[in-house]
Amino acid sequence: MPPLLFYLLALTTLGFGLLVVTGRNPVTCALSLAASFTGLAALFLSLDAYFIGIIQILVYAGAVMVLFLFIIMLLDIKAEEGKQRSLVPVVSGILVAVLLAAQVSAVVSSTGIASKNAQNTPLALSDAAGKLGKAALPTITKDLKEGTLPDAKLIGFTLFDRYGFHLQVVGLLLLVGTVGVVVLSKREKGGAP
Amino acid sequence: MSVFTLEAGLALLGLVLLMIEAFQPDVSRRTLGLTAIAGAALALMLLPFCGTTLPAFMQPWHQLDTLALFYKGFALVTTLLVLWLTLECAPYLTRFTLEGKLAEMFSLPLIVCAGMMWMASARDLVTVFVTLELVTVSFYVLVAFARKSAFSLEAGVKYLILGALSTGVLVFGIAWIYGATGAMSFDGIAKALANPATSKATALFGAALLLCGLGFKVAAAPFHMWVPDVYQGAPTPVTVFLSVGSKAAGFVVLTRALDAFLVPGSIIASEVKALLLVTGSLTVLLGSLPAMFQTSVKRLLAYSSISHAGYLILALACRDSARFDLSSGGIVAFYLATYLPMTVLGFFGLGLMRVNGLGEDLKDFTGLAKRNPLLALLVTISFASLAGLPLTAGFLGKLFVFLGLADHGYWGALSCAVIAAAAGFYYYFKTILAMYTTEGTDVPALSFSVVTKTVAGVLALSILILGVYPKPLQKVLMPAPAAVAIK
Amino acid sequence: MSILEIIIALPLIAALAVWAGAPARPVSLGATFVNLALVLFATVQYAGKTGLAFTNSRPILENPAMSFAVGADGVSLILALLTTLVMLAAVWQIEDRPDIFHIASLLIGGGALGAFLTTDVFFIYAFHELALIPTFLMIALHGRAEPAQRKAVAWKTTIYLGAGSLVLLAGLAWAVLEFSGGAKLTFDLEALRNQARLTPLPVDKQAQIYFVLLVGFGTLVSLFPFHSWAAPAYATAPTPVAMLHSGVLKKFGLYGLLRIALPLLPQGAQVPWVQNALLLMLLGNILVMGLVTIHAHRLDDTLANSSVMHMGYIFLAFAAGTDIALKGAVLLMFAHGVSIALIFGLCGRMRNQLGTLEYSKLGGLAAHAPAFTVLFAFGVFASIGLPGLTNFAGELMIFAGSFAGFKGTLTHLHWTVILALWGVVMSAVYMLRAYRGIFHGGANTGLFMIDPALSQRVPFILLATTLLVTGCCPWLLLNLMKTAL
Amino acid sequence: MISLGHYLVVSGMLFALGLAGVIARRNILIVYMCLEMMLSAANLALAGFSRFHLVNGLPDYAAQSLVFFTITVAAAEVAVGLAIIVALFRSKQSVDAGVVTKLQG
Amino acid sequence: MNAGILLLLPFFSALLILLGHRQLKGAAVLISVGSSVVAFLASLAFLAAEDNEGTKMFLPFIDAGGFRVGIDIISDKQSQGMMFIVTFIGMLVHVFSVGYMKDDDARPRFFGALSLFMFSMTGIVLAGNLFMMFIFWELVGLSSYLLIGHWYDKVSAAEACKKAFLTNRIGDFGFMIGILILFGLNKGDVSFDNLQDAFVQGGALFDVQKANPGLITAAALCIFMGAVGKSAQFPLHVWLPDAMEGPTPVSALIHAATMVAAGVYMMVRMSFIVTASPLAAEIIAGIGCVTALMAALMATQQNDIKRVLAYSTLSQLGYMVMAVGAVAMAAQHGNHGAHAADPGHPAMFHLYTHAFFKAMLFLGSGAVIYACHHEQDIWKMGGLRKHMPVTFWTFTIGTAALMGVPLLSGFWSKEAILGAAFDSGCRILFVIGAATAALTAFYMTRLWLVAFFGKPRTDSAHHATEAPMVMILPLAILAIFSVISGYDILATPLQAMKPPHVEGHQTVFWASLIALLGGTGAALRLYRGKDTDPVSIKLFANKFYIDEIYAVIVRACQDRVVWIVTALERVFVDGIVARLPAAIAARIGAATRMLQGGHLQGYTFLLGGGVIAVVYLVVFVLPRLGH
Repeated sequence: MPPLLFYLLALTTLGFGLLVVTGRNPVTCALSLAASFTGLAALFLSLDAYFIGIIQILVYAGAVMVLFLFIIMLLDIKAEEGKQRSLVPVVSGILVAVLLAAQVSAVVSSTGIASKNAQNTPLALSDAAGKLGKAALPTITKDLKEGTLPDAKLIGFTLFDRYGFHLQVVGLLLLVGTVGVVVLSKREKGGAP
Repeated sequence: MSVFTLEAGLALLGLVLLMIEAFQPDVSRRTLGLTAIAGAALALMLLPFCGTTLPAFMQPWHQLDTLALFYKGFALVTTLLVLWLTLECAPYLTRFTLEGKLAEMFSLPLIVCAGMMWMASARDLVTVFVTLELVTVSFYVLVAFARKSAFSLEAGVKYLILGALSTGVLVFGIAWIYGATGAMSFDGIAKALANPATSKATALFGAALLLCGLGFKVAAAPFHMWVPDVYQGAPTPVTVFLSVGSKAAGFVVLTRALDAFLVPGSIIASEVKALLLVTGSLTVLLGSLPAMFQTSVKRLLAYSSISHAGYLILALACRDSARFDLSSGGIVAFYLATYLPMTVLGFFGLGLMRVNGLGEDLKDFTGLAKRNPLLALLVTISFASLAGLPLTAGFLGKLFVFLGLADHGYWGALSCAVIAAAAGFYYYFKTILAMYTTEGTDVPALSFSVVTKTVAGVLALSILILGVYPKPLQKVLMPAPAAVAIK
Repeated sequence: MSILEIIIALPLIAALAVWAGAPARPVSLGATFVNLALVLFATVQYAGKTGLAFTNSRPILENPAMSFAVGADGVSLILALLTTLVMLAAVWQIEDRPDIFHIASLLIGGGALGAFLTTDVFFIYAFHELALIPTFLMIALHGRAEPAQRKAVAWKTTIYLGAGSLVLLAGLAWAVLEFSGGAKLTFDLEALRNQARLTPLPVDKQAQIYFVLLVGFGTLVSLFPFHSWAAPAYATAPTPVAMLHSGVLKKFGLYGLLRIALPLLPQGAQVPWVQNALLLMLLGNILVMGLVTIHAHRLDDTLANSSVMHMGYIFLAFAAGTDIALKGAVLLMFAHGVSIALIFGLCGRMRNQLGTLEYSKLGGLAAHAPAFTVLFAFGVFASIGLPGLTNFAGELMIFAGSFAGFKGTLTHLHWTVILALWGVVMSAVYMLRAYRGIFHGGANTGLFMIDPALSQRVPFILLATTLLVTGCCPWLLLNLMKTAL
Repeated sequence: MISLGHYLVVSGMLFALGLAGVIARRNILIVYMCLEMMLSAANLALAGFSRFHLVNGLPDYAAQSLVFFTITVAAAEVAVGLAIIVALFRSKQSVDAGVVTKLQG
Repeated sequence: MNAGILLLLPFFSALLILLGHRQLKGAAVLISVGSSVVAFLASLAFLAAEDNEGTKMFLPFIDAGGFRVGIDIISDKQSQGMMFIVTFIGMLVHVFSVGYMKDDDARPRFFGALSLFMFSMTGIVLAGNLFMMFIFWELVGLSSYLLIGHWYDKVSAAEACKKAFLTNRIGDFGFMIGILILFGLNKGDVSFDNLQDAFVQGGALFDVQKANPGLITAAALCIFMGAVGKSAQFPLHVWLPDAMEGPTPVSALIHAATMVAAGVYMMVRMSFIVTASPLAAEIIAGIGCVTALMAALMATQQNDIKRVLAYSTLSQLGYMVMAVGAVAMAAQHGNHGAHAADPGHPAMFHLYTHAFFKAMLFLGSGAVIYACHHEQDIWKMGGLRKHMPVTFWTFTIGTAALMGVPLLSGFWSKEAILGAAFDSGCRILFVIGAATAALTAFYMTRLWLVAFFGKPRTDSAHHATEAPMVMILPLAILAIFSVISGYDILATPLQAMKPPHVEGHQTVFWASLIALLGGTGAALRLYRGKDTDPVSIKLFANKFYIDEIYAVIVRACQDRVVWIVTALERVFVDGIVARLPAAIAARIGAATRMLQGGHLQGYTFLLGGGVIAVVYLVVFVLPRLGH
């Protein structure tokens, strides 16, 4: 991947992220977040994680952000006007963020793992095809032999092969979430809001 | 029958109850509650008869060792008690819930229980994350359940924001641990950490973040600040569930994670241990010292819960004692087993007072001994045990922690623990004293049902029996090593 | 089933029975009386024996090895005798008070008995703590002061004792860790002592552990400067609690030093810095508290402070460490227990009748209450160490024991003994001042009291007789301690 | 060349940015958005590590599965969270952090 | 056996009476007097026991860990003789008291205390070791406390008994230290026999004496401190005059004949240690000398009949103590070969004669007081000679004996003491001794003249009648003994008492005669026919202001120190040990509560900050610390 593109995407992600943090209007924030997530999705793609990238756009930039916007509209939440931003939280937020970023950078720079780059670690698709062949997954093996990364297939295989149980749990979790939404936000019959 | 079936069955029962609530609104809450209780009780009874073998497909992410089985039983007992307390507190709680309904308060705990039982068996970080989130998200709902109460809602908001923040930290930590070790399973992590070639800084960074995330769940300082607010605001049965069930689950995960981090030859062992000591010392102090000035007993119990978490963390730091073979995981389990009845009993008292129209403040406790001598005695036993008075269960747990710390020569941490215990005497006894004070109170009698009496009585008795005859529990927790040690 | 188990269980069962609604006075009196008889029986059985007797052990935990192990030797029996005696007197003198007075007395006594008669460090510690709760509650709820004040006193007491107990616990844990031979920890005192005999620790370490234990146990015994709780506590505590705590429970700390600290750390106690520290502290007890006692304006203050002061003499025995002194310490523990219980009991009765204990308001009471005066005199003269009452024999043995190794140069220990002897003079000063002020002189204050009925004199007569008999024949008790301590 | 380190730094900065927002913002809704940002940042780190930790020559799909679960769970969390925020708004007519300060001390 | 009766009879009699006096009532008197008579008979038998049995353990007291204290009985000439005096005078006092106390409601209590006193005194006499002596030493203190405070509702009596006990306690403080030093040095053995043996060549204490003479001096002086307290020597003499608040028989018994003599008896028993230490001997002699002179001076200006006698007692005790010192000094100079602890010590001899005539004088004064309706001021008496002839004559004999009129017992013993002082090599002792003798003659003549001669000065004196028989009889008996006790008739059975060399120096004889004549003459001249005191010396009348000085010392030192120490204890100990940690905990607790401000943003900041802190600690700090 060309470095320029990476920097562009990173800038998109972080720039819109900054806008989320600083924007006064919630709608601005939500839209910026969507944009930031889109940039992030592109970064995922650059990491050969196509499926995740798509999910990121679908679920986050799509569903979740729409949900946010929806709520903002529903509740008619205004910008934080009238209220002065107090300095202390802002300063402390910046301080914490800077320190954390510095720490991450320090750790990254101190370790050898981080210096791996995409060129040095190419995907050995044919090797993988050989290994996976035993698992009798004809379409995946075929794709791999052809030099294309069947990302969705592979992740689906992993999910359903190894993480079937976890999927069930997440399903349960979503159900609980649903129930929670009903319990917590349903209007009472005949009552005030 | 496999334990897994049991857990799935519990979750299923939870779903069924949800369905019943949704489609058969005229089923009484008592029926629902009793069904849930019956289900949990059945599961508890069946637990000892479940085999400990696992099907092959589960083995990569599931394990059934003594610790896991113990925690499963622990979760079931907690759930049972929580359900009963919910039923008992129903008249009060329904005033604050949606349309006076309570069904989800019976079904969600079953699902949470299943989640905690799975968590106890978790063998890799993915399982940990998924089950932990199942439990946490359910708790978001449960904490804010009494949504018409401003307190409950506020607690819900705080728990939500801080919980989500901690989830973020946890995932970030998982990412870095994974990055450092290339593994998601605890075994793999342990193996990689034992390898000197693994990048130490990365591993430390990941471990630190992971421990921060888990520290939030178990209320370790400095990630404990949500506890008093949330415990105080949440409906009392939920508070019990949080302080006993959720915390225990957090500790079982922490134990597993530390098993990996502190594997023999681990490159990060000493740092992690030091972190545990520092955190543990800080936690006991930050739990105990502010508690001294509390006037709300519920909030006081929340602080006490923080303090107890601190002892547990210190226990986790005392690993690999040469002579004291209740190894730290065992000490933690033992401590939690003793912590369960005393905390639950204390909250039982609070819940019963609420139902009887009293508040949760110290002044509401005044003259309790006259209102209901039995309840006063039971709460006394609970608080005495929480304070760590000898001949109650609470003392032994603390004693083991002290012994472990002394055995390792962690004098600084030991002195913090001792100071915290001393402060503990003050705030627990303050409440006990209030109960027996009679000045200036008109004392309407206070009554509660026979079953609750029995349940509370059993809890109190178990506190006392565990306090003087802990051998059976020790045998349960440490069957093999103990046998070796006895010769 | 050992007889000791019955002795320990009986008061606790009786307390439970009273709580459950059994008639308080008959049950508690019956239980304490039977208990006294049982202890006497055990003592007679023990006479002539040495070592632990009536042993029985029920394991409760395998590692660390803990067991409900009972066993008694002369020292424990003497203290058990003291406990049951004081308990009987304390329970007997309760009149027209709520049941909780009986329950508390039984619990405190039962706890003390448990502490004295078990041989497992865990239970020794645990039983003592058990006895502290009722003490705390009784001071806070039924103390003889305004609610706010008595609560403050109860808190002070509890925090001191609690903190002391925790220091003690740390010390005990340390000792257990150091002295558990082999691969597993044990709380069994005999096992620990054997290990200490076989492989003693380096002297430095012994000294450190001993010092921790000394501070821990010392706080429980109101060792200077950890004594501030004692005086207000005794002045405020309801009569039976004051009797039992000052008479019996306080002796636990000394008992612990004798039974746990000294046998495990025999050299640690004799290390100069430890010994000098102890000497300084006990001089604080004797001289500073002696002067403070002289300053007191109320009888309960005098008695409470004097009780603190007298502990100094017992600590002197520990500083000296000789067999004679230690046996004297046991004797003095017994004597002090009986005499202070007697005097607190009488003091409580006086307060009930007169409503005040201010010296400025009292005088000439002897005129109408001769029997009371005589009983009080027993207490007064016992506490100033008059021969013929037990305290003297104990003090004499402690002083003699401290001088037993005198080689012609006066060491710190010997100077301390000399100063401690001056303390004997001071105790005569404040005690006789009090006695003179209260009982002698003209009854010009308008307050006068009458003798209690004979039935209410019995507990005090019992205690006074004990003082006299064991004072004239201290060998009765000393013969129970044949082996060197 | 773009190395793993670049991704990690971007993820770290995004995480830090999110944290800054969580701390600095008073609007709970925006705070919640920032939390989502933090989760995503973690996801980026996971994906990055997954890409550079090859199993059989392929990215490690175990880690990518976790990313998948994270996104799913986040969705559920958002649902519940927004429900709670809605409930809060209904009761206080505000989503400002300043309205939840009753529990303290 | 006899000794057993001697010891136990009064014990049980005391116990019986003290604990049951309300039930016993009049029978108590009978029991007490009976026991005293039996004790006297037993003491005669004890005296007759020719075989010198040495020391035997009679009852066990303490036997633990190699520490033995027994209730021993020492049976030698000294104890036998002393026993005789104690029981004899005790018996007479008992009999006298029957009359004197017959109107007192608390009579049983009084007799109980008397019996207790007899028990304690017997114990001191029979004590075979220092610990046992200390035990009874203290018990004597108790019984004197009870007896002096018999009329406890009188404030002065209540104060006096307290003062007596406390002053004795101070003496006992030193006594105990002395005992402990000897106990330690002599390897745990403090029986008199063994201690004495330890001082001869090769004994344990002999070596110490050579190596560390200061220690022996210290021990001797500490032991002597006990005697200072009990025998009311300067500076602890203040209790004795006040003790006159007790009933007069008590004064006779304990403040003349027995209790105060205990100190002298003990010093004589322990004189080997005084002999072993020259410095101690000089100090002891000096103290005795000062006491004798000072007390005599004070006595010259007292108006209370009992107080005059009390000061004369002090003075005579000073003589005895001086004798102890002087004899030891003489022995050190080798003037006499006799070992100091042998029978026939001048101090013992004076103790013995003094016991009779002083008891008699006190009982006589008791009879006078009784007759004058408890009037004690001699200036309010007068002319009693005619009203109370028997009392007058016996009193006269006693006075003469005390003044040392030749041929009476006091003359012999006083001469023996002056002889010892002469031999001691220290002239001052002798001079002061003689001066004191003159003063004695002076104040006794004054007393005798003012009380018995002239006209009755008040009504009560005017109506005085002779005391009843039960009181007179003891007087008469004692008067006889006051005469004969100096002669061999009585002294032979009591070999212990009379020094072999009693007829000594010319100088001494003349000196004492001149002193007698000078003192008597001056008194006769001054006081004959006077109704008021012609001499007024404030210093003497106010006892050299010693009581006042003590009061100041007590106020300034003790009370102020008490106040300061109490304040310091409150502020520092309570403050630092109790309040400071509490305050710190409160501060920290309050501070930590601030963390829980309830603000969501604050919490998130803490959480984020916590993460950063943990990461910083774990990743950047700990690895560098070498963890």
